[in-house]
Amino acid sequence: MIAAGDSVTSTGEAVQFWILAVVATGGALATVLMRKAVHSALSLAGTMIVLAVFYLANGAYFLGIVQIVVYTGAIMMLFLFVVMLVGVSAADSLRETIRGQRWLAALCGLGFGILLVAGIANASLHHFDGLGQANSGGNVEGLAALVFTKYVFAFEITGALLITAAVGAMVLTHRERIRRAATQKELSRQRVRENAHVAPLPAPGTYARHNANDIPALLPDGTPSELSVSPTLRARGQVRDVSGEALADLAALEQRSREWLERDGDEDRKGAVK
Amino acid sequence: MNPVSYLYLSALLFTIGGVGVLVRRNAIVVFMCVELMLNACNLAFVTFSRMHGNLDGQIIAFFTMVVAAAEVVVGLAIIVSVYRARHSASVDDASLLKL
Amino acid sequence: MENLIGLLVLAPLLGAGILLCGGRALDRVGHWLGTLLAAVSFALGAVLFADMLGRDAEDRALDVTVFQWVPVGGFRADVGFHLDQLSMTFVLLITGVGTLIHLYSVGYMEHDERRRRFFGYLNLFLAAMLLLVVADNYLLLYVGWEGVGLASYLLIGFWQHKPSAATAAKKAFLVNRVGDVGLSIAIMLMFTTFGTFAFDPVLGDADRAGEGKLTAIGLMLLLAACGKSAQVPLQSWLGDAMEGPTPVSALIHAATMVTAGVYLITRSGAIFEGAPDAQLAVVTVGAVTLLFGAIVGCAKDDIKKALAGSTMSQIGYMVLAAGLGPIGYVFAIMHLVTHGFFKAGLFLGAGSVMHGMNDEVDMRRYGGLWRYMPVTFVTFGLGYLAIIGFPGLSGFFSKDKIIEAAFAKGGTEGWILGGTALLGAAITAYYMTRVMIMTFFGEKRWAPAPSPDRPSAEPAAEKHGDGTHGAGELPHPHESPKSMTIPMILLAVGSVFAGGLFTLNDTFLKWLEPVTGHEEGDSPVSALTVTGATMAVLVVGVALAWAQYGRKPVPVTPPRGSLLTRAARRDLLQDDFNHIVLVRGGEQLTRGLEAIDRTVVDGAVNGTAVTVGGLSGRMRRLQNGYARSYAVSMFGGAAVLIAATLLMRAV
Amino acid sequence: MSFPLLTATAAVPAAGAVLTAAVPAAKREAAKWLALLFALATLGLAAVQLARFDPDGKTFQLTESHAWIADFGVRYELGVDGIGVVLVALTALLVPFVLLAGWHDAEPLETAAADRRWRPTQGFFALILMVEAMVVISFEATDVFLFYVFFEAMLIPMYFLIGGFGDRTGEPADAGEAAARRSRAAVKFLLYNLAGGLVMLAAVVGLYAVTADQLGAGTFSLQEIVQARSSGDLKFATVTERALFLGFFFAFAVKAPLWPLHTWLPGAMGEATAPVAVLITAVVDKVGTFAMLRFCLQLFPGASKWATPVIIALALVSILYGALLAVAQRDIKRLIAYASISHFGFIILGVFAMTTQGQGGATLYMVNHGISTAALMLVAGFLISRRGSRLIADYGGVQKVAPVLAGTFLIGGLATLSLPGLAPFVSEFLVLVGTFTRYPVAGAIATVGIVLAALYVLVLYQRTMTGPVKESVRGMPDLRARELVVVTPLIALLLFLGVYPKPVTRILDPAVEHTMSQVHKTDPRPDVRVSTAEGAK
Repeated sequence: MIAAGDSVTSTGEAVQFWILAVVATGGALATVLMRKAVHSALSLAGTMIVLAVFYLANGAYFLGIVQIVVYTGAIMMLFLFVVMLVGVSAADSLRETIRGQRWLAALCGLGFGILLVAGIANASLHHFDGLGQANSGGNVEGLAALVFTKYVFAFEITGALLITAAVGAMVLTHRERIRRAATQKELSRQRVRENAHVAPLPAPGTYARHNANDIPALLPDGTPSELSVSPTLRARGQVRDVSGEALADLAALEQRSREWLERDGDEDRKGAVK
Repeated sequence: MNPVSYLYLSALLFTIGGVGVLVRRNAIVVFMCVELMLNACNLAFVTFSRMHGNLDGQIIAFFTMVVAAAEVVVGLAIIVSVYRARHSASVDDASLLKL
Repeated sequence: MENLIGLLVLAPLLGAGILLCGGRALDRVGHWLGTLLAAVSFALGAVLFADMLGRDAEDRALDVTVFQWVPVGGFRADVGFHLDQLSMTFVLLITGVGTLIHLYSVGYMEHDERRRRFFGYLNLFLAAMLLLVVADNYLLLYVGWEGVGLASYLLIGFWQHKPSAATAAKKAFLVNRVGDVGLSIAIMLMFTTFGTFAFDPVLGDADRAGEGKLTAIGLMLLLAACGKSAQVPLQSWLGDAMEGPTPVSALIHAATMVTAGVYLITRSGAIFEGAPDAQLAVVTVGAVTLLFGAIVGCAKDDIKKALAGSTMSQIGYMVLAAGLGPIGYVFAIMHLVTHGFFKAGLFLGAGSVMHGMNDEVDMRRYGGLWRYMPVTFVTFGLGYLAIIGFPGLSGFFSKDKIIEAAFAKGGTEGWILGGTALLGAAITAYYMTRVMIMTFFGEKRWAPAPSPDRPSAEPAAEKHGDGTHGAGELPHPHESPKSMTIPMILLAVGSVFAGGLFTLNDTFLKWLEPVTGHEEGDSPVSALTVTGATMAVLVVGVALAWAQYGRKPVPVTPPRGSLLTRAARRDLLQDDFNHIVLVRGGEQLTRGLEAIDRTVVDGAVNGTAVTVGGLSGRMRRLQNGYARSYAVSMFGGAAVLIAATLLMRAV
Repeated sequence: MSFPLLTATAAVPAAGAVLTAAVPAAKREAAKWLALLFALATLGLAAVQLARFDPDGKTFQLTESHAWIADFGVRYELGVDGIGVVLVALTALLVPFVLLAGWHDAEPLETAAADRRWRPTQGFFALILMVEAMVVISFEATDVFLFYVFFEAMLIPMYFLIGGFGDRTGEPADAGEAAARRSRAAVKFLLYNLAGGLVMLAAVVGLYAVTADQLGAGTFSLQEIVQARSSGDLKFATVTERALFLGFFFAFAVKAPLWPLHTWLPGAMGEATAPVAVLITAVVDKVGTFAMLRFCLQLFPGASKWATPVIIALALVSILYGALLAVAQRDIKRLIAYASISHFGFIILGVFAMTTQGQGGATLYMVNHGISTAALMLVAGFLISRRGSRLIADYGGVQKVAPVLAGTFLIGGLATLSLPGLAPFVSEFLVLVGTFTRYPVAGAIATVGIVLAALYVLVLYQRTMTGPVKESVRGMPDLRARELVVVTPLIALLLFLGVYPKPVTRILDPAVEHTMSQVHKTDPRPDVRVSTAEGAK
């Protein structure tokens, strides 16, 4: 599969490259262009898998596997978790708010790309050695030999970095409880003292057709009660408003019954006239 | 086909990632685009490794992955805590970088 | 003997130091201490004089260097004294008249609460004036020169609570400073020309310098003399200086300080002799001032200002004489000395009159005082006769000689100068007679004492011994106390006999000749003719004044008078000229500069600041706070960097 | 190694500053005495410097030299010549008086008394000592870079002194506005001087580049550069030399200040308290004129000669312009500030007259101006503190109620107008003579300045001290003991140096002659060699 000292790869690899390169580019574009973060994440995962294949094709077997297992499997899943945490359904508005940002970004991207391409094209890279010799003792063994000798310091420092990152993540996401949590008794006393919501908060909507936590209860005048749903859901914009739905249902019911009782309706009218 | 094509692909992905960083407002997506850029670099390293016939490029790519993992962990933690405080994951909402 | 010269200066300086720094403890004895130290100085002067007389005429000069004052590179100024006959004359005049006036002031300033300070200032003046005349180089002379200016400033403005006095003091100092500019430039010119400014080398080698340089130095010295001696065009301060207490007017503004200019010109004779143009300028200034002062003196109703005009005119005579060169130096100094006697006497007399008349200075409110103040009348009368040149009295000899010398200048110039001097003599006779008649003769025109709200001209005597008369009462003229009359009598003696004594055997001429040199001019008219002419104009002047003021009553309110009279009352419009050109112009200039400083100079600076501020305000909008916006800049910057790298590689 | 006297002279006030700043808020009085003690110790060290300095010895004495930033040839090099040692002494002499005069200038406000951390008094005294330390080291530095660092660094404490402490002017309603004006003045002072400093920095770097280029190793050492230049190892291209000269001169002209770079001074002196104003004009600004002599002339003699006509013209403008504007001022402190501009014109005139008399006079002038302005300004400060107004129109007849104050004010004024017998006369006359021998017209024009000086001083005195006693000054107390302690020695010094300046000129003279020889200038010879050969006798 790998020819040492060649300047051209095998046809198989070429075919594979051209097909997968399109997929990878598509995935990358989708990552940027998809409105929902979930979709972006999935597209990115696709691109990464393609890249893993390319690593394998380039003789980086270890990296290819790591790419799939660690990157696509772990890191991208982490992304997905966070996306879920933050709200999977919230879609970005793609309207640009900073004037000229998009134009400038496109211009810079285009210029940057052209420069990179020009740079690569200018470099005399027609010949490649191949990894046959380097991988002769096995790719993993080769890497290991380097990592534990030449790059051992970097390796150690990377270990320290990882630990620091783990601790950092914990510190950042951890919320210190500064005061003892108030007991139920204390909370109820406080409510009485403040004379606010002495009675329990209204329960979320329990209707004939809906009884879910994300549906606010309706006040007597038909408007939804904000207090009846969790503030978290409210903040995420995941509260479903059924107030209009109920009225619409009612209207539909009346409509249908009117249709069904059309005559009665007329009679009623006649009666009224009478 | 010449392996240089990998480099062109890498350049393309990098640029797309860069533009993505610039145009997206959702911090998570921005992070994904950063990851994309890092991966593009890795592709280039791996390709160079093959061109030069030694494994140093792969080592670098390996380290890049580790660092990227660390970065993602911390970055996402930051996003989560920012989200908690501001109920938003938009990078534009934190526009305090001015007088 | 040489060391005594230093003591001569130090004695009054010590007095000034003690009196000015000492506290109120000295209030009771301060005035006597001041007088004593002045007398000590006079005694030292007398000792030195006696010593000098004991030596040969050629060997009389004393030189002593006390210490190096300013040694910088080739510039060496020493504190050194040079006492020769010329200096000696001044020393005796200054200390003698000075002591008498100290004595007079003891009585005159009796009721002033700041008498101690007054004597301190007087002592300071004496020290500075003595330093001026005994200095052996021009820079030290300059120190004395400005020192007397300071003392004069302090004494004119002694009654500082009167705004007019403070203004007059300031004006005197400023006008003098203009003159001082002349003196300092002259010193600089001497330094560039001779490399030194000590009298000996400069005057000794004056003939070796070019005429142009000498003319320049001479003109600058003349400017200095004009300032100090109140000569046209820097004469305007002298009239206002009469705001000071009368003893000050007598000592500083009549007898001594104002004659410093004459001393300077006489001392620098060698320079002027090498510069005929400068000499011409000197005689011109002298002649013009002589008439100018005389005319002003005719018009003033304020007795002190009339005397001030007279002083100006008499110094004009001296300057004229000094400008004539060796034929005039001796007579300039001689007139200076006799003038010192009689003018000091006249001023003291005027002070005595004011003392008795509720500090009234307007002669139109005097009249008939001879009966009430006999001593004042006699001494003032003798001074009057001396100044108009009554035969036999001091003024007669000295003035006559000057007029002779003016004719002796020769040529048209001589005729013009002589004529002017004669005319001046006539006017002198006229205005002095006018003063005499208006003050002592005629009917009483006394007016009630000024009300307290009108600031009194001479607040010194506000509280009289008997304390009987207050505001609104008619004055009770009375003779002044002994401490005031004794100096007047002594000065009167001087004004009667000094001239005769000097002329007898040409004593004075022989005394001064080794220093100033002397030569007889070839006068186109004989001495006798000149004397005759002088007598004639004297009689004419006196007669005119008698006709105008003696034969008919003097109106209490001054008549409007002719154009010339009105101009003369305003000092021949010099003050108006100064006011319009210098004061107004200066105000406009400073105000304009102030505006320029604010708007243009500072404006440029502030404008730069505003521009930068505005620009950065615009630039600030780029910093919108959006991280993505910054990221674009970074991305673009990276692209530019890559482009630059590639470009460098390509090149 | 011998005792580092020069370092000690700068280190003592610096240490004093730190210690004073650390005194707890409640111990205000202790802080004052501590600061005074350190200032007096500095004065003692300066006196030792003077005593150990040999006027006929080497140019730079008491030298110290240590490597500092070896990579750039920057050395910690100290040394004093006659001019430096005298100015160090002047600084050390004036600071105790400044401290004493400002004894009550920085008390905490009554309203802030509750806040125990607020320590303005300690700050005020510490900042003054800090300025002293920096000025002293500027006078001692013989390394251009070292000089530059402290030349700039002294702006920082000065900025806080100007901006942070102002006159107590009665009305609390105006306090806010006054603080705003003060802050503006301080910012202006800082920006002006920083701008000058930046230009100088460019020139300093340029100097390094030239020396590195020509000598192999770059150096900032004044002595090395001067030596290399005289031995011919170092030759500036004409354009380079002129550019570098202008860079240095610009900074010094701002500091000095020379017209038209003067506009920061009236604001700064007007808004600052009188002791700080004295610090500005009598001490800090002297660094500018001193540096012209030491650096501009010695490093770039050719360019100095080239620029002389323009600088002399500017100095003349400064003299007349400053004096005329002083006449027009309504504010006592601004008047004195403009008078100072006029005097700095004289100093710069003397420096660039390139004659022994001119430069000797200019250096002496620096000393005398320091003392005379201190006397005048401090008395003016006492006056202002009594009435709470800086406006001349608010005073009148003070002479009657406070004769000693008026008397000392008059003496200060007379010194300012260069009355003979007082110290400034000697120096002013030397400057005039020195200028006149080379540039007669300039000398004559400058002489007009002495008339204008008389005008502004006497107008000021007349309006404030004489005339009828104004209601507002009635009952004004005369000078107190502390104030007399400040004023009396200054006046005594003015009198002494006026009568016998030789002790100072003796030290200054060789240094001036050295400078002259660096510029290759000799005095013009008189037209007539007098028969009695040399000297006045």
